[in-house]
Amino acid sequence: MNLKKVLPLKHIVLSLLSSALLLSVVGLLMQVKTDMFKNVGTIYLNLNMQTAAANAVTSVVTFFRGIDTVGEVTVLFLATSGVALMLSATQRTCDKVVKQESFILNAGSRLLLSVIILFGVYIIIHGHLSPGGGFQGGVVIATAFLLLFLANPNMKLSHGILTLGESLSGATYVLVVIIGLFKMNILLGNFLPHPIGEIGELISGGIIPVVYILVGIKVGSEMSVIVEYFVKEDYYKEVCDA
Amino acid sequence: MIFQIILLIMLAYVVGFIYFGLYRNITARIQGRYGPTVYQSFYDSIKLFSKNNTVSYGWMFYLGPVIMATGAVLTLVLVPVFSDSDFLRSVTSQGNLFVLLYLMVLGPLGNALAVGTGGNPFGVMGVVRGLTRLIGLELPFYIAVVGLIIAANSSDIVHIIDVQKTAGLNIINHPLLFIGAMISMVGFFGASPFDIPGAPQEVYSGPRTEFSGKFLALLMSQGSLFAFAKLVLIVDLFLGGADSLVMLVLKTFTIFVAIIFIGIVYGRYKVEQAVDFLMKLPTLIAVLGLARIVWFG
Amino acid sequence: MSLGYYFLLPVLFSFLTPYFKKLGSFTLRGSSILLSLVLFLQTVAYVGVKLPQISQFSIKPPLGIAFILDGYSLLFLLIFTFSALVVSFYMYWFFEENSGRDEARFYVFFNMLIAGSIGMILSCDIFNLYIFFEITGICSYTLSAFNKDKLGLESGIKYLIIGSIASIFIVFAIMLIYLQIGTVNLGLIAQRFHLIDPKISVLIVLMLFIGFGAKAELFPMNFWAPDIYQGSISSVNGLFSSVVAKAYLFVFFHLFYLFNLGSKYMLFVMVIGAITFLVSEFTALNQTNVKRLFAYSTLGQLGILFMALSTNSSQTVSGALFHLTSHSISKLLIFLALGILIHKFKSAKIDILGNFKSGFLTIVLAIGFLSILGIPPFSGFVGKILILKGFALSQNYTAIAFILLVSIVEAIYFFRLTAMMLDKKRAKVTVKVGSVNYIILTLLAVLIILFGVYPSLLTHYTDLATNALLHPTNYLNYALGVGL
Amino acid sequence: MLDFFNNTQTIHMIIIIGSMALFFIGFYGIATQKNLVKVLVSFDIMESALFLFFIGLHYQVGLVAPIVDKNLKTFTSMVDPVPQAMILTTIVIGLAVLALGLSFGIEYYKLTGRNDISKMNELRD
Amino acid sequence: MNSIFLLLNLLPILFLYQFGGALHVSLPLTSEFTLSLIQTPLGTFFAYLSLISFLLVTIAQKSKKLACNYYVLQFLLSMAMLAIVLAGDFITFFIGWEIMTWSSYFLISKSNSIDIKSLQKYILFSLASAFSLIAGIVIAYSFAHSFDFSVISNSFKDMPFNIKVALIVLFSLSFFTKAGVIGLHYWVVDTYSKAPNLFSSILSAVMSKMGIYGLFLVYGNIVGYQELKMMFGTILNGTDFGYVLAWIGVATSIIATFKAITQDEVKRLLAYSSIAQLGYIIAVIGFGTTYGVAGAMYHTLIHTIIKLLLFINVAAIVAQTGKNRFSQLGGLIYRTPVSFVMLLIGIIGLAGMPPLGGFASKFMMYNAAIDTKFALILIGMLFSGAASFLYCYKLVYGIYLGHPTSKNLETTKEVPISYLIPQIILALLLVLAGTFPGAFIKIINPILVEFSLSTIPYSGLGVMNSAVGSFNGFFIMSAFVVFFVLILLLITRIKSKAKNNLNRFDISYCGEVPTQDTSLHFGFGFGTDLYRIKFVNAILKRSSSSFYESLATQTKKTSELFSRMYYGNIHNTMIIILLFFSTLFFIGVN
Repeated sequence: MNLKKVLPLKHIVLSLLSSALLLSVVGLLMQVKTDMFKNVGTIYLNLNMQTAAANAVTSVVTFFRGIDTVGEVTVLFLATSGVALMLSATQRTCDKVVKQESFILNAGSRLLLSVIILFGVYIIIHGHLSPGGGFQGGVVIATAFLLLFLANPNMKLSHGILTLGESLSGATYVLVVIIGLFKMNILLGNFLPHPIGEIGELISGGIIPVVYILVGIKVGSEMSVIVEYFVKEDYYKEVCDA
Repeated sequence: MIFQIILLIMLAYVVGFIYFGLYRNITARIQGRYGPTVYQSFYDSIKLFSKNNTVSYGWMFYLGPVIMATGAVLTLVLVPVFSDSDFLRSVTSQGNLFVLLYLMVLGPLGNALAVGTGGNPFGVMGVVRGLTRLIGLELPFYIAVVGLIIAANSSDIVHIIDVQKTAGLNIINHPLLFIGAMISMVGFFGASPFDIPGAPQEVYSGPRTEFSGKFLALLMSQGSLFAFAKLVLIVDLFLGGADSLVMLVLKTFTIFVAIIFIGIVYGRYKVEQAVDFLMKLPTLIAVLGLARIVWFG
Repeated sequence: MSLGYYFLLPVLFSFLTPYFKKLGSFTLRGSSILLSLVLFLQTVAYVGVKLPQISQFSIKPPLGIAFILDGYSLLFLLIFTFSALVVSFYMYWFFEENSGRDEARFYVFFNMLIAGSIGMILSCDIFNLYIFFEITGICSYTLSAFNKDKLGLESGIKYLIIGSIASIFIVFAIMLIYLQIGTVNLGLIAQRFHLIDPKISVLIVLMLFIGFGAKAELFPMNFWAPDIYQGSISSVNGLFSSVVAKAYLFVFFHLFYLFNLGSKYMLFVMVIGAITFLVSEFTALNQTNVKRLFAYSTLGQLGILFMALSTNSSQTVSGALFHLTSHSISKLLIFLALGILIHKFKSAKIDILGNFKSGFLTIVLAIGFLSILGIPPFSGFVGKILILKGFALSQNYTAIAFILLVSIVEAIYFFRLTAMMLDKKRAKVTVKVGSVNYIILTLLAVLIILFGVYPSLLTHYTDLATNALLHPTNYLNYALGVGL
Repeated sequence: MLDFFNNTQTIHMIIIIGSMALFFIGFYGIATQKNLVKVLVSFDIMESALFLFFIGLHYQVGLVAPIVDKNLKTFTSMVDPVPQAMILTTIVIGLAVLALGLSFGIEYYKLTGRNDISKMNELRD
Repeated sequence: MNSIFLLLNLLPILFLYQFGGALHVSLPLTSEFTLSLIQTPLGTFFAYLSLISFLLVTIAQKSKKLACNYYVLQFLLSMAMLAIVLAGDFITFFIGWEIMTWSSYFLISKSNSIDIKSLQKYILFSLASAFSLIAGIVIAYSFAHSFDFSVISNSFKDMPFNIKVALIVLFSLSFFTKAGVIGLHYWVVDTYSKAPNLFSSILSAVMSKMGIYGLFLVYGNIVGYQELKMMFGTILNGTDFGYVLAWIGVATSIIATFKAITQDEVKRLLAYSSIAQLGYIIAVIGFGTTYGVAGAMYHTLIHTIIKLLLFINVAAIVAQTGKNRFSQLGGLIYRTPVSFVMLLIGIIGLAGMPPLGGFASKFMMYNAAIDTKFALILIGMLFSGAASFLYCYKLVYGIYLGHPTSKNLETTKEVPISYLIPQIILALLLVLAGTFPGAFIKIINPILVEFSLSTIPYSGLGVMNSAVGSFNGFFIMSAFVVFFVLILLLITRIKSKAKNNLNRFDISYCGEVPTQDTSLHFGFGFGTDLYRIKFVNAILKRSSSSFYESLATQTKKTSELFSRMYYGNIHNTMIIILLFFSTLFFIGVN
């Protein structure tokens, strides 16, 4: 009898340690007083009338902490590049075509595609008005392509268009940031007229919806690329192994 | 001065050879032989000077004995012979005890070079033995000399002699040093148990193997000069020097006889035994004497 | 001229890279060099300008995020942009020799690595800093896996795992900070940090320590570091050693002094630094792979820097910053020169690399080695003596003895390498150095000597940096938006 | 009974306990699991726990989402939008790292057929 | 190339001469460091010593085809040494010291016989020396707040006692390593013997003297002999400190002498001899008396001359024959007679025999020991001196005397003139130093004033005065020459038929007739029988190498132990990080 298997000492010790840590951290956090200082968020809420975006989270994401979002988009872009770097080379070498799985599945998914994309676009465009925004919408768009891939393994995305969308939206986003410097003497300044209409209307909030649309395009194309690579990875593995 | 030097050399030459003859004679008598006459060595040297030289190995072989003789002569003139006279005082004052200590080695070095040039294995063997012996042999003597220098606070021999006039003879004041120095002296005179370099029974003549004719004569002559100089030095250091020729001969002869008697009694050490021995008892004795001077003087 | 360009221009470049790629590899390489050159020139233009400089995003701090350039970050900015410039020239040669690599993506990650590192040192908002931390991280993971062979991927995975742990701790810390202080602006955090519950503050500091310490390769958390160096290409090693590690170190001490932690923490960091130094230098002795060897050497030097920077004495800190600069240059030189050799021999084993024959490479490598060892008249000496002098002034003889003793261990392997280079008995293979590399390496070597014989060139900036680090009043004012 | 749960203190307590429990499950996971995918999942669990923790602690009874609409014309008595914005960013970053990690893992698995992180030891002297 | 660097080497000499003791430059390096050069009598002495040595060695290098970088490094080395001896503050000193270290390292590495182990030994000991030096420097700085010699010297009295001791120990360790005190000499022999042959002369003659200069600087200038006396108290007529140092020096001298005797490689013998001779200097350097300083100084000069002479001589022979062992050489006397005479003069000087300079310096040192009543020290020195005759003879015999051991030795030609010129100059210097020892008193007196010691009375060029006796070098030399000539004349007057050009096989050889194949070069390996003497055996069988080897092994083991941690298991690394976090958490929070 293997004693090590019966008594996985490492696991026991680590679980005990985790529990001990859990208890003490919880004990510590219970004492936390959260209202010592006024949160910066409340100030943002007060300022939010000026930005004229109905969704305060959106104005924080795209405007008050807008550079975070630039970074975030960059992170996603880098991850996509990384995934592409890792997975693209092997996929090119294995270029077989497999049999169509099912016509109904294919047709149904195509039917659903437009609906899902439309929904994604709606989420993106209404990012400054309702919950949602560029990221969320982008991911929704990517799920449409996921569906497509699941239905039709031979499906291929046009990388040219995706890259174009991705690059242009990204570059425009950066340009928007820089234009702020020239127009408002502050980077990412809200140089577009705002509030143009009532808060809660579609065209309001200056650059905020513009930024979110750009983000949406970028995230949508990037996530689609990621999805394609991962889905196809699995698929090609099976094909190549066979 | 030149006259005095010549006189001194002649004196040393004669006395040295006579002592050497006496040495052979006394040894023989103790060993129950008759031995040669006292003047035999003297005659030998004269004879050798006039004999043909059969062998030469180039100029270094030629110069070696000359260097050795030069060292001996230089040593001789730098040792004050008479304590209260101005005899060669202007010469001896140019050197000191340390000069003498090192001059005593210069001569053998010259010889060793000549021997090396000759390339005879036995000669080299003798040289090597002699040099190895030196490690131990000089030690008690050095200690004694250092002790005396520190006691007198001077390395000037004349000063050491002068000190003995007031403070008493060093042999009485520092007997341990004297014993140490005497043991070394036995070796310096090539007497048993330290007669390792020559070692007549084993290597048939040690360093002198290849020498003959005038070179051998020169080596013999310088040997007697050197022996005389060493005796005078011991007399100067321990017996307060000699103020007249008679005293000089008396004192040197006493020392000489003492050395002979020590030498005859013992058999020869091997070289490492000799060094080992010399580093133990004589050194210890001398160091004790020295410690007395340094810490309690 | 705005600080934001340090981040925005590389981002713009990266987004547009697919189109540069289509215009041909020359354009791609050229544009990357141009980008590095522009950023470097911009940094040079900041030299002599009244500091600190600020560049705001969207809204005035403390509400908004801003990039603030003070003396401390200027020094690092100079190092980073200079390293980037040098490496981008070097990569021109590299891709000439190794065609068929995914050049465009490399330049994306390379430029974003620099941009992320610069972002970390410029940002005055800790959450923003975290994002740059992640950008740098992702670029480092991918760059270490860039070879896409077993070793590369292994190092990428390892780096990614460590990076994830670090980022989780940092996120946790940031969340606790926001919960307690209500903001993530560094100025306000610094102002209010001592007011919060000491137990929570310990937890926050601890988590930041683990997060940044693990990335800055401190002792019990640096077992992964040599693997990363071994798995990646040597110009990337140079960047890791002279840019990335330094950026994490920057943040570590920036926060350390902004939060104004007590002497207990200082002693702790000093001890940890000392252990890092000791263990790394001893471990380096046993290496046969040259990349691992210099990875350990980097760890060791970081150990010294941690020891010296945690003293809160301006003398020592100034010396440490000098040493840091000189170490960055030297390590860049060494890794780039080794890159040429590794390319030639297709191996990183010391025994094989020792067979090269090139007077030029021998000289520049020797200069690099001597500089790192702190031997005059090279720049490392000035750094080391300044550090020792600082310790001497605070009468910390233990640290002096420790540094000197371990330095001897360091000397063992450095001079083993030197002796191997000089060994005439080896079967020698002549290595030719291309003109671009010739210029780059000569430039680096000249800089090492220049800073060694005329340290005033650099001490001015290290003194500025020290002042800014230890007395961050101006920085805090800007971060709080006072007087903007 | 419902009143008891409709209390900010109580909600915070539950969230702390729950999220931290989740966090340390992830902690235990990364400490014990050797499969790369499981490790990455553990990281995600830890991150999720943090999101929960952060968002949860900024909820207070009576506050609503920070969005104005026809009924609510001013930005008052709303929850803090900053944590939500931060979490949004962190989620995306987590996603990016996860994707990258998985792609590394896939590629590594293709080359070696292994996904046990404790057996990744080709990088050694 | 050679001529250019010859001129370059000449320049600083002229430069120094031009300034004539008034050189004072300071160059701000940073706001904190200033490089300053000050010409003191002590520094000037060492500066000329090193510069002239370099000049002579460069002359000797004429016949070797050396690359430009060799000369550049050598020139750099000479400049570094100049910086050391003219330094007015510790930073300049240290920079010079380190440049000296690495430039010599690269020069040594240019040798064909060097191996990595020896190079490692050299550089690690040098760096240990440098690091010990820098430790001392910064500790001094922590009290004086300046690197300037004079400031540190002034504030030295106010330092706590343990700091004073620490400073003295650190500085001494550093300089002892350079000078090769026993125990710290592990690198010396390998380095000297494996370095390029001509460069060995620089190593032994000049570089080791930088250690001596450092000791003078620290004991004489920085600490001050008066302060040393006050710090440690007195024993007999000298200081406790001097006594301890003297024993270190004497032990070095004796042990190295015996080690030298047993060597077979020529340069190893010279290396050990160098250690032994520096042992004398170290023995008297701490006395703090006029004659101690003078003796050390004089022996520094003489040893430089002798070792340059001997190493150049040996280098020439090695270059000419390609052999570097006594067992492979021999019988060269009539092939290379000039070299032989030069070596002969060298070893007479080395053995310290009267007509030459070697005696004068030894006399000075012995007198210093008598002055302080350190009798056992003196005996130790005398003993080691006596033993040194063995290796002196071995040196001359093994190379030039006896029989040639191989065919090509019988056809060897005289060494090139460029080797001989420096040797002749040095031999002349040695003869002059022995003939006019009084001239040295003139050189030494300003240095004694610098150390605030009483000066030595000067009474003529030929006379060497001391507290306990004097001798007239001029007289002894002339007497020697006169007697030599007279006896030579006498012996040549005696006509005898001497067969010159005798075949070397015509020797008495136990009745055998030796032939070409008979091995006749006996005695080159003497000294090996010294193992049979208990005392000497005790010295010879011990070696510092076992200590350092075990140190190296321990280091390697530690390294392996630490390497195991970097095994590369990321899973364990994660666990360690988490455990580290937990530990710190529990410690920090509770």
